[in-house]
Parts: sequence; structure tokens; C-alpha cells
Amino acid sequence: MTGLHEPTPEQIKEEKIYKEMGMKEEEYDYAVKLLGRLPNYTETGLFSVMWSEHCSYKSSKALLRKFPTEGKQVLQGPGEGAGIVDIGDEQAAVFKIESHNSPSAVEPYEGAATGVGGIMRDVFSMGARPIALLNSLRFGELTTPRVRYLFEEAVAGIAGYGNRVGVPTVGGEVKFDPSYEKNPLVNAMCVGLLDHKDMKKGQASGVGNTVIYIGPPTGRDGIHGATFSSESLSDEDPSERPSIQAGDPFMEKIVMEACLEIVQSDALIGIQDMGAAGLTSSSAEMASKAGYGIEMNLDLVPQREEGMTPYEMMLSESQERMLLVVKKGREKEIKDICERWGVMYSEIGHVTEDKNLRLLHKGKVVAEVPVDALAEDVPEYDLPTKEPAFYREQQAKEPVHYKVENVKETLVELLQQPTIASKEWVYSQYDYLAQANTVVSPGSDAGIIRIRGTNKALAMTTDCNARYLYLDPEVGGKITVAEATRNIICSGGKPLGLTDCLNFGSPENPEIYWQLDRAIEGMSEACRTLNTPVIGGNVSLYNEKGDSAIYPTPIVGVVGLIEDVAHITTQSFKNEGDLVYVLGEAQPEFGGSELQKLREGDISGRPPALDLKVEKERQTAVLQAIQSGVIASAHDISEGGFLVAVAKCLFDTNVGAEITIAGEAATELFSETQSRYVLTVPAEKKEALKEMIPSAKEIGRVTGDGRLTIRAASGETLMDAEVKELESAWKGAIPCLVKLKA
Amino acid sequence: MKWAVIDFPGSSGTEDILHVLRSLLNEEAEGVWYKDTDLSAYDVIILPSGASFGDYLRSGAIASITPAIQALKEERKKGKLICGIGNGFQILLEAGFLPGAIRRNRLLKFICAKSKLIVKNNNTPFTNQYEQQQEVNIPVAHQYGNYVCDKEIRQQLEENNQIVFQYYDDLNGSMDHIAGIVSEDKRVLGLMPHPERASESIIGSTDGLALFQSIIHHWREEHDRTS
Amino acid sequence: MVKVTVHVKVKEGVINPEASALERALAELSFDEVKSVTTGKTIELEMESTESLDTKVKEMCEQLLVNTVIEDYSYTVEEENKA
Amino acid sequence: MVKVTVHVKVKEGVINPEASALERALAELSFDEVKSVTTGKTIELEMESTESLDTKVKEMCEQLLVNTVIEDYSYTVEEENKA
Ligand SMILES: Nc1ncnc2c1ncn2[C@@H]1O[C@H](COP(=O)(O)OP(=O)(O)O)[C@@H](O)[C@H]1O
Ligand SMILES: [Mg+2]
Repeated sequence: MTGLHEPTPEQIKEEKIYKEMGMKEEEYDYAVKLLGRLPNYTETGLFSVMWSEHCSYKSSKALLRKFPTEGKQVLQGPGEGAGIVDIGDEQAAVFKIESHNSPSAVEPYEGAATGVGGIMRDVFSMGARPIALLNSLRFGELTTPRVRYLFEEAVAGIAGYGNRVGVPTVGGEVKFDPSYEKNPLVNAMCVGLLDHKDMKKGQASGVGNTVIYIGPPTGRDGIHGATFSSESLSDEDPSERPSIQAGDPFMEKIVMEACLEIVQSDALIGIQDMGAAGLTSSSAEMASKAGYGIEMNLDLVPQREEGMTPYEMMLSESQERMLLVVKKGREKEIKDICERWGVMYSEIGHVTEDKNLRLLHKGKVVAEVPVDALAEDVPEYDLPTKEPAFYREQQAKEPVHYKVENVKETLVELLQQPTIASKEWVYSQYDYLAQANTVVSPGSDAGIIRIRGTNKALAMTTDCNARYLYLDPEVGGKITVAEATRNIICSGGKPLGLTDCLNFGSPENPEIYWQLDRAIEGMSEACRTLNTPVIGGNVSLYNEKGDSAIYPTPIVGVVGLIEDVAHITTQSFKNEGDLVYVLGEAQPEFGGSELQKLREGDISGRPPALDLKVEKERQTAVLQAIQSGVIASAHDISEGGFLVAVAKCLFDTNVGAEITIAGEAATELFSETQSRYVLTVPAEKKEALKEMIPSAKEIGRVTGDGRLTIRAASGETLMDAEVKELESAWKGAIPCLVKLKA
Repeated sequence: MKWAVIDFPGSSGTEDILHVLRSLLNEEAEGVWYKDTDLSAYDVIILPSGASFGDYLRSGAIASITPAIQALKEERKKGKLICGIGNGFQILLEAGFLPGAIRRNRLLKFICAKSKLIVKNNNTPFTNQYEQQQEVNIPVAHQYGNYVCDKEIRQQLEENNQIVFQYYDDLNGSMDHIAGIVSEDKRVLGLMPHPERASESIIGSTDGLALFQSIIHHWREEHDRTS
Repeated sequence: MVKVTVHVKVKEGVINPEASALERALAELSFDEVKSVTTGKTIELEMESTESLDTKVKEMCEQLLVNTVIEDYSYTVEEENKA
Repeated sequence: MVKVTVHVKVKEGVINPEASALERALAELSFDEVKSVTTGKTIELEMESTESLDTKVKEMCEQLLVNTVIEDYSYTVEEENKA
């Protein structure tokens, strides 16, 4: 599609060419109204990408407003590249999570790699140095070569990119369920460290100031990527898909270093990465936020391919590019920094007063659109919702109960479920030690990074149990937030804020929209109670193929502050003689549980209940106990229940445990009742614990013999196994599955 | 005594090494840009880890032809102490400071692990603060760490005690489990593991610190003798 | 026996950062004669010659050797006279 | 202008983990016809044709493009008729 052969404005209207760009008829009409004339081809392109779900949140905005976004600690809420929370000492943590699902379904290596690159740029564009990466991954069961390929390549892509930019990947999760078979999820999160004084925003202000493009030249890659990721994947010929964006981690690294030097300069007015919708979104958003306009001469945009049209340049999603606004007359300082790092630099335009995005190409104005029309006056949909019959059915089900004859066999089977099994195969490919600040590596409840020059550390985690959401999105949404914050608490941190990535099916299906609405409702309530405001996030809708949507999967990322590194706690049992406690009573709750999945091959019924008040009380109590030095280890009880949790506390240690349970075995050992913890305490701290958490129940002790022994109240031995044997089942499961070929 | 850490585009270990030298050991150390053509002001020169020039073509290849490496050759002639860590080791191999080459790990994948090493020769400027055969915990993080050389060199490494660190396990397919070697005159060390990531107990190990302390110790002794 | 050599290259329009890095490096070494660089991979297969050689080779390429989403390939076949 | 194609291969006797992995993977996919695999790289240089072309190419190879400790190389030159 070269400029010469572009359809005329009239043709676009009559032949409804806007539809090919993903615009609806009423949206097109609305654009015409805002513009006061028919848009030409380039302008139609600008509207179509800016109004895609990916950039505009048009169908989720109304719901997103429900999230609590404020708190004393919040320095920047949703709306910028990433959110910012205060961590004291004039420093702040900057973080955000984002999806790269559709690119990863087509080309998993590059899809995942560019996902990492994109989220890092969001963070360093705020002026922060990236200090950690996390990722949440979802795939079908590892039973087909295609799924194994997607899994292996996505992991390799994350490693290939993250490792080479020198940022440690310290946490994340990987889960497997058939609903993701054709719609894998790749969500990447980045955490940065910011000195308050370096805080930057994506704003283009001050008439006459210079607009600068830095980074590699623009190619035809990823044109319409934003629209692409806002639609369901169809089975069309892959060659017709937009060309794949590939990443260059080396370029990212030098662009990052250049930007981190540039943010130190007061010549810089604003900076934003060219993410989804590339040059269009960065320029329109920066101008609109600041109340100005931008004029750019596209001839000055560095180009990788010949004969690129304005449409192609504006919509390209070539990676590792940034847009800067710099004070007029101070350009040289910025240029010098770029040259030193070997980063391409080009002055492509300036800030104007008239609030228009004006584009010149070969001496002609090829587009002129009010920036607010693109970035602000976005259509917004209040979509119909409908409670699915499925939900009623599940709610009405009698709670199931399972008999467990052989405790050890059941435990081993659970430990081998890919969702529970050790993820070492994954994270050993990530350089989780880069930057030499990693205190707790992947494998515990949260990754922990110390902050050099202080006594503080940051704990971070991502979480979501989508099975619960599938059965009951509201309760599942609450649990997701509760579990993520619990992981921070167990590590000795105080949760500061939350970022989320809402991975759902098509919002145009009222039942999916209902899921989205209920999930957000549940998450919001939990965020309020647990004082973790939502400081940013991302929406990935249309994750469906044919008539099957993914499980509703709102991944949350939480960052917490550990005020003193002495508080850092892990899940591993520490010393022989320590006492084992359980906090919280098990109820027979098996809906959506691992045991149910194991026994029935599917899930049904109601997920475990969550009482937010209890959740809050216990989180406060556990954190206080940790901070006062009473606790030797802490772990929350999640997928698989109590016994799986205890087993994990023993792996990679050389201790064992002897435990006596009080109630009915299946419930005590395998139910997934919420707000529960396994704690260990040195014997001499017994009284202190009793005072701090009176409801914690002593149930056993840590032994030196490397065995896990479970007894019933009657004294009967329910299980006695060597930890090493359990551990090798747990560690071997994923390596064994990925080795299968054909 | 003055340390230089040469910073290439794509390197990421420079800050970590400077942190160890300055904050933990109170040494005078600075980062030097890869375009510098004169390193004569420094007594010890470190090549850091990371992915210089994106690891494109072969890890360390492009960095090995830069001005700073030309300058390093001059300092090598003067007998300065030179140490390459991770990517720095790869650069030293590519530039011919050390014999042999590095291939992709046997199982092809990147490996990040808290690995155990054995000190095979504590009689070098880089290892004098370790015990012979001491087992140390120094982590690795690399995709290309699989050392290889031909028969003659292998024999020479053996006979001259040039193998300084060995992996306890077969980590990546390296010949003779080689994790680090020195030049024949023992003034150049290259190693794949990361001592700078094992220099503080809060991040898991302090076993790497002795490497930097060895250099300081050696330099002081040599300096006292000559002055 | 035949020797099949598969040549794999990044598709047009997809970036090849390795090639760009080499271009810059050669320029820094003052090899100014070099105007542009492209890089590729070769995979040589020593195979029994079967009737369905072409089909086999294509299968191998598409299933394993080549990532057809971002790479193009071609191949040549040479007869070998080894035992 | 000429197009110089440099072919780089791992030296005989040096184990090449990539090639070994491909051999295993092809066997697992039941491509039993394949007896052995070797892998290599190609680097194509678009260059001005100079008199000392061979010297130049050799220099580039030995200084940067090839690690002669473990790799062998050969190259071909093609005339190009582009403007
Ligand atoms: N994709 C991943 N990237 C990095 N680390 C991961 C990833 N998946 C899992 N991990 C690590 O493994 C740990 C265990 O994960 P998981 O099996 O989900 O157990 P838990 O329920 O205890 O969080 C996580 O806390 C994380 O540190
Ligand atoms: Mg967890």
C-alpha cells in the first residue's frame, strides 16, 4: 500500500475501508464528526489504532474506574508509562505489568522477548532504572508438541532478552490449563528504582520545543499490532498477519542507558516509549496530556525500509524506540549523550500551540488531527452483561468431598502436576542474579531485591488462580489480590501497591463482560481492604479462539517494602527443633482445587470462600510477628493445600518435619481454604508467638532426619516419606514433560 | 593502587564490580569507556560481565577489536594484572590474551545457578587468599560458557597449573570442568563464574571477595618488594 | 548418501540485529569497502538418499530446522561418493 | 560491487553442541535417514570491489568474523551488476 495507491477519503467511507483497520461504523462516523470532514487514509489509520481496545480501553474503561487508585504512598497512579509508589529516603518503586499474548501465540520467542522489552521501556521512561523483571505465563497442558514449543520458546525469549539487558528476572508463575491451548498468555512485569528528583512524564509542553526520535530506524514491523491484539485470533493464513516484531536487547540496553542519562538533564521536558501504535500514540498522548499539539516531519524519521508511507511510519511498532521533547536550544546535550551510546538521534518536529497532530511528508501536510480526538475523546462502551447459566449451576452444586486413601501417593501426584511442580527448569534460564542485589531468588513466595546503600529491600510477586475466577470471578478476583499480598507478607514486606493485567475473552460477549465486571469488583474490594491501590495495569481482551475463551485471568503484580533486611523471610524450614504452626482452619473446600482437577480432570462447584476481614487481620499479625523476629519461616497455603505447602517448605533444605493433624485428613491436607499460613518458630519464641498470633496452632516440629511424617490425632501414621523422594518427583515433572517429542 | 573496569556498550557488570571494589574494599576504581586508548594509569584492569555488543556474532568478538582492548595489549606487555569475568573472559579469549575458546552450553540453554567451584591453583595473583582445593560458592549465569581448546593447549594448561577454577559438577560441558584459567605467566585470569555476585552475605555468598582480596594482596607484596 | 545443505535467512522486513552490529563493527575497523552485511545459518545434513528426499527435507525444515514465521530457507543437494 | 559470502564452520574434531542437539531432535522426530548434522554460519558482505579483495576479506575474517581457534572458513565472490 504505497501512498500513491491509497484510497481517497470518499473511498474509505463508501467502501468502508476503515473496517479493515478494525474500526466500527459508528466509530468512523464519530471520527468524521470530531474532525469535521472525512479523514484521509493516514488519518483513518491514526484513529483506528488510537481507538483500538489496546490503546483506548474503550470497553473496559468504565469498569477500570472501580479500582481504588489512591493512597498515601502513591506518587503516580494509572495513566503514565508505569505507576510509582514511595519507599522513603527520596526513592520510589516504579512498576507495571503488560501482556504480549497475541504476538507470543504466533512467534513465541520474539513475542515474549519484545514483551519484556516493552515493559522495561515503560519503566525507564519514567526515569527509573529497571531492577527486576517478573513474568506470568499460561499455556495449554504440556501434552502436544505445539504447546511445548510455545512454552519452551516463550521462556527462551524472556531469557534471551532480559538476560542480555542485564536485569534480573526474579519471579513469576507458570500455569497450565486446556483453556490456554490456543491462547497462551505472556505477561511481563518490570520494577524500577527511582530517585524522586528524576521522575519524568510523557508530556509535550512548551511551544517550539523540539520533538526528538531516538532508537533504531522504523520498519514495517508490527503495523496494526495494537488492533491485532484487540481482536480474536482467527485461523487465517499466518502470512497475512502483520509482520512480526523482533527485538534487539542490545539496542534496548544502550537506549536505556542513554535515556537514564538523559533524564538527569533539565533540558528534557517529556519522554515516552513508542509502544503499541508506535509514533502515533506516543506523540498524540504526550501532546494531549500537556494540552499542546505536535508537528512532525516524517521525512526526518529514521527509516529501515524504502518507500515507507506516512501511514506505515505512524503505525509501525518497531521496537526499542523512544520519543522525547527537549527544550529548544538544548538539543545538543541530548544528541551528545545519544552519540556516546551509539543510539540514533533525529529531531523530527516541535511542540505547537494548536493542539493538533500535524504530519508533513515530502513537503505536504498528510494528516492534521486534534490530539484530543485521538487520545481523549475516545468512544467508550458500556457493554451489556449477562450472568452465565454456568455460574448459577456451579453455585448451586453441593460441595464435593474427596476421600484420600493413600496420602503419600496423592501428594506425589499433586507435586507432579505441572502447575504445582518446580519451575526451576524455567527460572534457571533467567539471569536472576544480575545486578548483584538478589536476596531471594525465584522459588520462594516472592523475589527480593535489596536496595544498595540502604537497609531496605523490595519484595515482588505475580499471581492469579484463574480456576477460581472461572467458577466465580468475584471471589476469584478477591483471592488473586489476597494471595499476591500474602506472598509479600510471608517475605517480610508491606504491600505498597498493585499492577494488573486483565486477560479475558471478548468483552462483546455479555457473559465475558460479566466476568470482567465481577472480577474487577472482587479485586477492588480486596485492594481497598488490604490497602494496595492499583497504580497501573493493562487490559488484554479477545483472548479466544473459536467459541472457547480463556479462563478469566487477571494477573496481579504486587511490590512490597521490607523496611529492614533483617525482616526478610523465606518459606524454607530452617532449623531442627523449630516448631511448626498452622494459622487458619481448613474447611472442606475443593471447588477449583488441584485435588479436584487431579481426581476429575476438570473443575466445578464453588471456589474457596474468602473473608477479607480475616485476611487483613492475619496479614497484619503475620507481618508483625515477622518484624518482631519471632518467625523463622512463613509460607501461605495455596494450590494443592496444606501438605503441598509443607512439602515445598522442605525442598532444597536438609531438614524434615513431623506433623500431627487434628481433623479429617483430606480436608486438613488438601483443601484450599484461604488465608492460611504455615509458620515455623524457634522453640524459645513459642510464648512470643502465642502472644502475637494466639490463633496459630502448634502442629509439629522441624526434624533433622530429612523425612516428612504426618500423623492423625489418633497417632496413626498417615504418611512417612523421604523428602528427597518427594523433591525429585516435584523437580522432575516439567523437565520430563518438555523432553517428550512428537 | 588503581583499578579500571572497562565498560562496553551492552556490559552490565561494571557497576557491580565497582560496588565491590569501592564500597566493600575501599579501593580506588573507575569505569573506563571502551573507546579509551590509554590504560596506563591503572594497575589492575577488569573486563566485566554482560553482553557486550549484544553478544552478536560470538560473545566477546566485537568487543575484542575495540580501542580499549588495543590499549590493554600494551598494558599486558608491561605485565599488568588483567581479569575477565563472564563476558570479560570471552573477550580475553577472542582477543588472544588466553588460549582456547568458548562454545554454547552443552544443553544449549542459559544457565543461572549458585554453582560450587574448586580452587585448583591458589598460587596465582588472583587466588592467593583461597586454600588449595577449597570449595567455593560462586554463581554462574551464561549461555556460552563451554570451554574448549586443542590437545597441546590442554596439556600445557595442565602442566603449568593454569586451570584455576573448576566446576564441581559438569555444569555446561566445559572441557575438564574448566571454569577459569590463567595465562602462562599467571598475570591474566579469565573465569565464567561471577565473584562480584558473591561478595556479600546478604546476596548469598562472600566466597568471591577473596578473589579481589588476592589481587590486592599480590599487588601490595609486589609493590613493597619493588619499591 | 547425499549431502543436503539448508540455507536459512531472516525474512525480509524482519530486523537482523547481528548483521547491523557487524556493519557497525566493520566500519569501526575501517573496512569502509563493506556497504552492507547480511547473515544466515547453514545446516548440513548427511542423509541416505531416498526417493522422497524433497518431501523429507521440507518436513524437517518446517518442523524443526527453520522458524518459518521469521525465516526463509532454501537448500541444495549434493551426491556423495563416500562408502 | 561484489558480494562476498563467507562460510564459517566449526573445525573438525571440535564438538558443536548445536549440531549434536539437532541430531538428537531429528532422531526423536524419526527422521532416521539423517546420519549426521553439521551447522555453520554465512556472512554476506556487499563490498566495493578492490584490487586487494582477497587480502581484505582474509583480514576481516581473521580479525573479526571467524574465531580461527575453533572455526574454519571459506568464501566465494560474486560480481554484482547493480548500479
Ligand atoms: N515464569 C517464572 N519466572 C520466574 N520465576 C518463576 C516463574 N514461575 C515460577 N517461578 C518461581 O517459582 C516459585 C514457585 O511458583 P509456584 O509453583 O507458583 O508456587 P507458589 O504457589 O509457592 O507461588 C515462584 O514464586 C517463582 O519465584
Ligand atoms: Mg504464589
